[in-house]
Amino acid sequence: MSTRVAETPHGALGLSADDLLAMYELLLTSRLLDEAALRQNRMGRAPFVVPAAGHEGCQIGTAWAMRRGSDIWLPYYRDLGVVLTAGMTPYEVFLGVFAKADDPSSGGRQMPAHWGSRRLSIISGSSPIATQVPHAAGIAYAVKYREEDAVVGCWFGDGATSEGDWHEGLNFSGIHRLPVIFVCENNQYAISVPQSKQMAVQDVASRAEGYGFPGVVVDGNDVLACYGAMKEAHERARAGDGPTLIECKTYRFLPHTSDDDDKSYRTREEVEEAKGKDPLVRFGDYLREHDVLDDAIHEELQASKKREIDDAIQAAWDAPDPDPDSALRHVFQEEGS
Amino acid sequence: MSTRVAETPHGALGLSADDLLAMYELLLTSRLLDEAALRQNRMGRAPFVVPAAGHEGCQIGTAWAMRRGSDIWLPYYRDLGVVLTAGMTPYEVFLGVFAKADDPSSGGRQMPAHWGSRRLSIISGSSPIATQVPHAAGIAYAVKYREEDAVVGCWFGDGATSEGDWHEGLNFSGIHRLPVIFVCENNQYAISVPQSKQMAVQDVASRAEGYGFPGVVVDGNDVLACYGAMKEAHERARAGDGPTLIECKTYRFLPHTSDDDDKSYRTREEVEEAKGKDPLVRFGDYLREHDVLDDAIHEELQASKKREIDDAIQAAWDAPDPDPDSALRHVFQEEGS
Amino acid sequence: MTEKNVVTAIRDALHDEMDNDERIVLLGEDVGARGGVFRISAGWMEEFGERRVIDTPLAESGIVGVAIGMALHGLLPIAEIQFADFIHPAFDQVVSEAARLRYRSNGDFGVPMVIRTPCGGGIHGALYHSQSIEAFYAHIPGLKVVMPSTPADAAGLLRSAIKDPDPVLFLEHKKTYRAIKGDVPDGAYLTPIGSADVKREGDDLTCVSYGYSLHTCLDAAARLSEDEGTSVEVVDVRTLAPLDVETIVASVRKTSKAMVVYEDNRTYGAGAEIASTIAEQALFDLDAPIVRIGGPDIPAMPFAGPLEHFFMEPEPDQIYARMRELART
Amino acid sequence: MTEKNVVTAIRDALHDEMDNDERIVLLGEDVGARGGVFRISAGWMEEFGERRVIDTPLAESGIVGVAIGMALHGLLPIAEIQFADFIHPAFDQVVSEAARLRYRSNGDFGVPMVIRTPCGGGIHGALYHSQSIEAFYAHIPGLKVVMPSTPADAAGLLRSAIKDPDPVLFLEHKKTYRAIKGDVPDGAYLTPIGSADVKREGDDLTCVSYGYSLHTCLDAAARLSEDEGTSVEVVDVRTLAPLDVETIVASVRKTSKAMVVYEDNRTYGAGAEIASTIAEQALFDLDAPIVRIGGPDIPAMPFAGPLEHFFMEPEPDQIYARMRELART
Ligand SMILES: Cc1ncc(C[n+]2csc(CCOP(=O)(O)OP(=O)(O)O)c2C)c(N)n1
Ligand SMILES: Cc1ncc(C[n+]2csc(CCOP(=O)(O)OP(=O)(O)O)c2C)c(N)n1
Ligand SMILES: [Mg+2]
Ligand SMILES: [Mg+2]
Repeated sequence: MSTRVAETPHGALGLSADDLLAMYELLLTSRLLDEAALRQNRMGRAPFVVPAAGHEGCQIGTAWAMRRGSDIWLPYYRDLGVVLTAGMTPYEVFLGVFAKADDPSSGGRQMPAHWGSRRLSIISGSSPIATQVPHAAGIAYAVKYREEDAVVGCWFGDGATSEGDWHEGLNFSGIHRLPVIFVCENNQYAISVPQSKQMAVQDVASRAEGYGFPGVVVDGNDVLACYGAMKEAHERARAGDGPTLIECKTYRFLPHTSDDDDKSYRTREEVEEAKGKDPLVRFGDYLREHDVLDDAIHEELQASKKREIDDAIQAAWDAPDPDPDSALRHVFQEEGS
Repeated sequence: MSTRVAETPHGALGLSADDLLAMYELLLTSRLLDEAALRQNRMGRAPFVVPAAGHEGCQIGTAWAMRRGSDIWLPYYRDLGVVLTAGMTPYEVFLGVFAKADDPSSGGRQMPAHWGSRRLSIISGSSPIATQVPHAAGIAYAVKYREEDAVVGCWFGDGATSEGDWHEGLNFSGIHRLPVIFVCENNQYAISVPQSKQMAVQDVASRAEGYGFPGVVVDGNDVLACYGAMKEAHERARAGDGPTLIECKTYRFLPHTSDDDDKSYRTREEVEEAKGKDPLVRFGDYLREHDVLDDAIHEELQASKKREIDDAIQAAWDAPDPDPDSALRHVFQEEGS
Repeated sequence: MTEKNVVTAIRDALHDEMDNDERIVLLGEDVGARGGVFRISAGWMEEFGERRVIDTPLAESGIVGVAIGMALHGLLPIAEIQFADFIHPAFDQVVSEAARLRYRSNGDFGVPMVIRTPCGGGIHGALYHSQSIEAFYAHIPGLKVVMPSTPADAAGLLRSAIKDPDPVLFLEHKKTYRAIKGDVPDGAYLTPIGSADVKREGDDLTCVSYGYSLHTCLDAAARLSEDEGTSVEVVDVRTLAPLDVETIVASVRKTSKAMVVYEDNRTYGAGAEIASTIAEQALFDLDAPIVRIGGPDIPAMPFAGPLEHFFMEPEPDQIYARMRELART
Repeated sequence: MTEKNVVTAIRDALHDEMDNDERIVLLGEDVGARGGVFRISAGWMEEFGERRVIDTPLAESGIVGVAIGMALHGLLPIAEIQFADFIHPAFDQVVSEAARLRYRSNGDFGVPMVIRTPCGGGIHGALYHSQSIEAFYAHIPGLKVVMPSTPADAAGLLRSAIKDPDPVLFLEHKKTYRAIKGDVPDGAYLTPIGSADVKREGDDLTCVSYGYSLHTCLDAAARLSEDEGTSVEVVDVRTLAPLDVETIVASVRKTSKAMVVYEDNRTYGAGAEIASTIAEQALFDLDAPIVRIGGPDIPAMPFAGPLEHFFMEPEPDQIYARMRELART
């Protein structure tokens, strides 16, 4: 028997203590932003917000395996944690929340949380569910065609898996063994429709076999498990081994959006039980166990993040609105652009 | 060890010698009709025909497990053998081929082979591929809702499985455990597109698991195997156990339609090899082995069928064309109808 | 007579119909436990049972396709598309299947079904919760397209749609849901599909509109008669397909001036058919060119307040202004 | 100059463009080994390789959706929809995605792609191989819709469509493929998108048309000038969206009489927009009501010869007859 230092779970994944802290910072930022946006909504300053609370673990866990700069991101509206990992700032997020002219996603044209950024290779998303899935396949085809070292990440909810576009996009990706990763954030509801009325199976991942690539189920509250699955899928994609479907079992702590009331379709017990498995808390505990985090660090981090967010809100609020007749612009490419 | 008479394969399936002969008659009729229609096309009397040759085994094998009168049929354009089993006559088939006013499918409004018949509970089909799949689910839902003892049969090709509607229809059927059977006649091509460019899997049936019901693969040239799989699926449906996806491996002996030339995408060797597995010949041999058929019976059957078909062609050809301005009728339900 | 807003009128009519006819089933996203995002079917899953109030997977083509199947086998499905903007994936099932089944089967197979969907903007719905879709669907032979603008018409037309032997697309403008109130006759009266309605009589000019725009036109007409005694006749199209040409043309013949107002993108919008029909049938009755006011040709409505307002009203009080102008020419 | 038919002109232009630009990929059903059902890409899979000539699964929404992705990442996809009748499943990808991406991203993401599809009837295609789809798509802000009717325009417009930074729906009328021949200039000339073309000059009346109907109109115009010396100006719309209003209105101002002819179902068809634009902008120049001739409002064309013929020509030689009538009023 050889004597070697027992490797930590994160060590086994090649993650350093700094990595863990950076990831924790993202989870915390996402959670604080979420709460702040909801407050803005309650204050009547933001007509519409989309909570991400509960999804941070699988969003940031999977997104962390992507590479800023080279990889391409197709998040869906709930993916605050994904776009933060991609490099979007709290200020940019609130430019969207307040629908300001400088909102990087759409200049205030779309509802908040309809993410997009040329700079960050976040492909502009729409409201219609699952339409981005064939886009991800097409982009991945172009990546392969141009022989680039890039991987396409495509996120969506359990509801999206019922759409024809989802089927057609995954099928095309499998046929051409494309460098794309499909991440299903399965929070067990499409707004109010429970999984049992969306599909007759336990695991969305079980559909991957029918498209000729692997499907993986992970605990969405386990950040490292999500990262591990995504890391492996990312390696497969780069190695030319084709797509992977990763299903993260997660839960939405809050209503679907600020317009929703979830009391009619979820018992409070169910919600409370889920909150007991909070990925932020769980990841924090893991960091503490491995002496990467302690109360002092946490407090300081939290305080500085809150300051940053308050400043972002103020600055975004003060930013200019879009000019009314700019509504006519960009239907087609403009001369000289 | 108990001494019991070894049961024949068809006996085990509850099929009598008469059943076998009746099934053989259908296969033969389908093949002869196919050839006759093609001749009419060559003669310039039929602008468009859809060959079924090669598919008769899986079409009639599966259709035989359905019950005329109570069950509901959603065939696709290649399903001559299915509609013959449902009760359509050669005369009715040629009324369609010649687009006559009395064509039961559409009164000459649709292309030939776009089957439909109120009398026979064959739901009118269209050209767009896979649209009938959600219809089958909806009909099956209504069957269950009305507590009827009926089973819905839905046939389609391998190409259809790529459409979003196929996914959405199967998924809905699985969720509600509906009395519907999905039969895929996998002839390995969607016109010219080989299976390898349609899907990254060997078996369409492997997708059933993702919808929560069984998927079965059978040799489409083995009539009894097709019947057996359908019979079991039919029993499951009636017992309230939900849908089944049956994949029949088959082959199209002729071009896609009379407008197609398959030389550009299929080698003659491949076609000849497939013809060597002709389900009609194979079923005939089986009947001979079990003393259900001999040359005399075959000759007589063939001769009488040819006569019947020649008469049908003549009668259909002499039948009246649709009245030009009847084109304006039936856009909406007409008064008093 | 009871005063109701549009959404209540729809809910009550729908509820009564479901109560009276076991064949009616409701299917759509979130129509069950959630009672629909506009709460129209709140509590109905318990009342009518899960087999009649069906929470479907997130798949519009499937919803319409399944409803077609139900209609083919003795049920009267009412498919709800959560927002009109999301009906597009079902376009093929509507065009190629629902609207064609009777025709292609030479009358053998009818599809008695209703597709209900909330449309229109002005409610901060942004690009994908604000669209007008009537122009796409009114052009489909075999489909009827209805768009009420008052509570009474909504209830009467919905009942007619449910009793219609053919597929009907029932468009509900979201902004009328709560903003528009009116007296609704008691009892299960029917408002005929295919008939327009003169909502305000007048002699100086005819204004043809529908949906929420109709109310902007009625308001402008009222102010114009107060301010300048101009008398504007306002015609509510109510049914886009089949279009009630007689009522529209008769009004224009009477007033000799026509304007057509709609919220949808102007070019190739429904107003084009209405305006050109007037031009074909009443040209020599016209004392002035037909005025056509539609929304700007941009993809639906942006989210930001200033942008959305620009879409609804590019110039301040434009309908009033154009009406006034037309009356004076 | 070389004489070609429409399908050859399209094939040659497409081939040259693919030859000159590695970014162009062709995707669709049967475009590879089969070379397309109209043989336009016959042999190209070998010539350009399977990565540039892609046989797709049978899934139109996927074809358009995948093409959008390709366009977003540096390729110039040309998606072929085998028949226009089968584009409907892709309606959402066209309306909500291809046509909206630039707008919704405030100009950040463009989608340079072409969707080519054969449309129109008169070729025994029955209900699902005969449809006209231009009216649905011309109403989508953010999408350009082109429909050439001659070999020269087909080649020039296709090149412009490929070079266009935004999505273009390129409609090819099947009946023009082989029936219509004409001189095609050599070289890679461009025919501008958005400009109509006067195909025949005249003074007595203006006939506006496009696609195959244009040729029926040209033929009628020629016979009418022989028979009665009537001089008809025939305007080829060529681009449905954006519509070239100037050219159309200028012609009507000159002739004082207008007729609009199209094959699609009449009601809410593209001709409605053209006719109402004329009514708005040239009303007082008109000496007679605008004549609008469209197909009957039935679901596309039935298969049986007598029925199909009825669709194309409800009355014998109706376009000639109506032209003659209009010229005389
Ligand atoms: C095509 C389409 N249909 C319906 C909607 C309305 N809608 C918005 S979100 C949603 C539920 C999505 O659920 P899921 O994919 O599970 O994501 P989650 O919200 O649970 O994260 C629905 C039905 C839509 N946006 N697009
Ligand atoms: C929606 C749609 N797209 C394309 C077509 C054109 N088309 C007709 S048949 C066919 C291939 C169908 O292949 P498959 O489903 O395998 O049936 P098979 O002909 O092999 O029996 C295609 C692409 C169509 N009819 N409908
Ligand atoms: Mg969900
Ligand atoms: Mg096939």
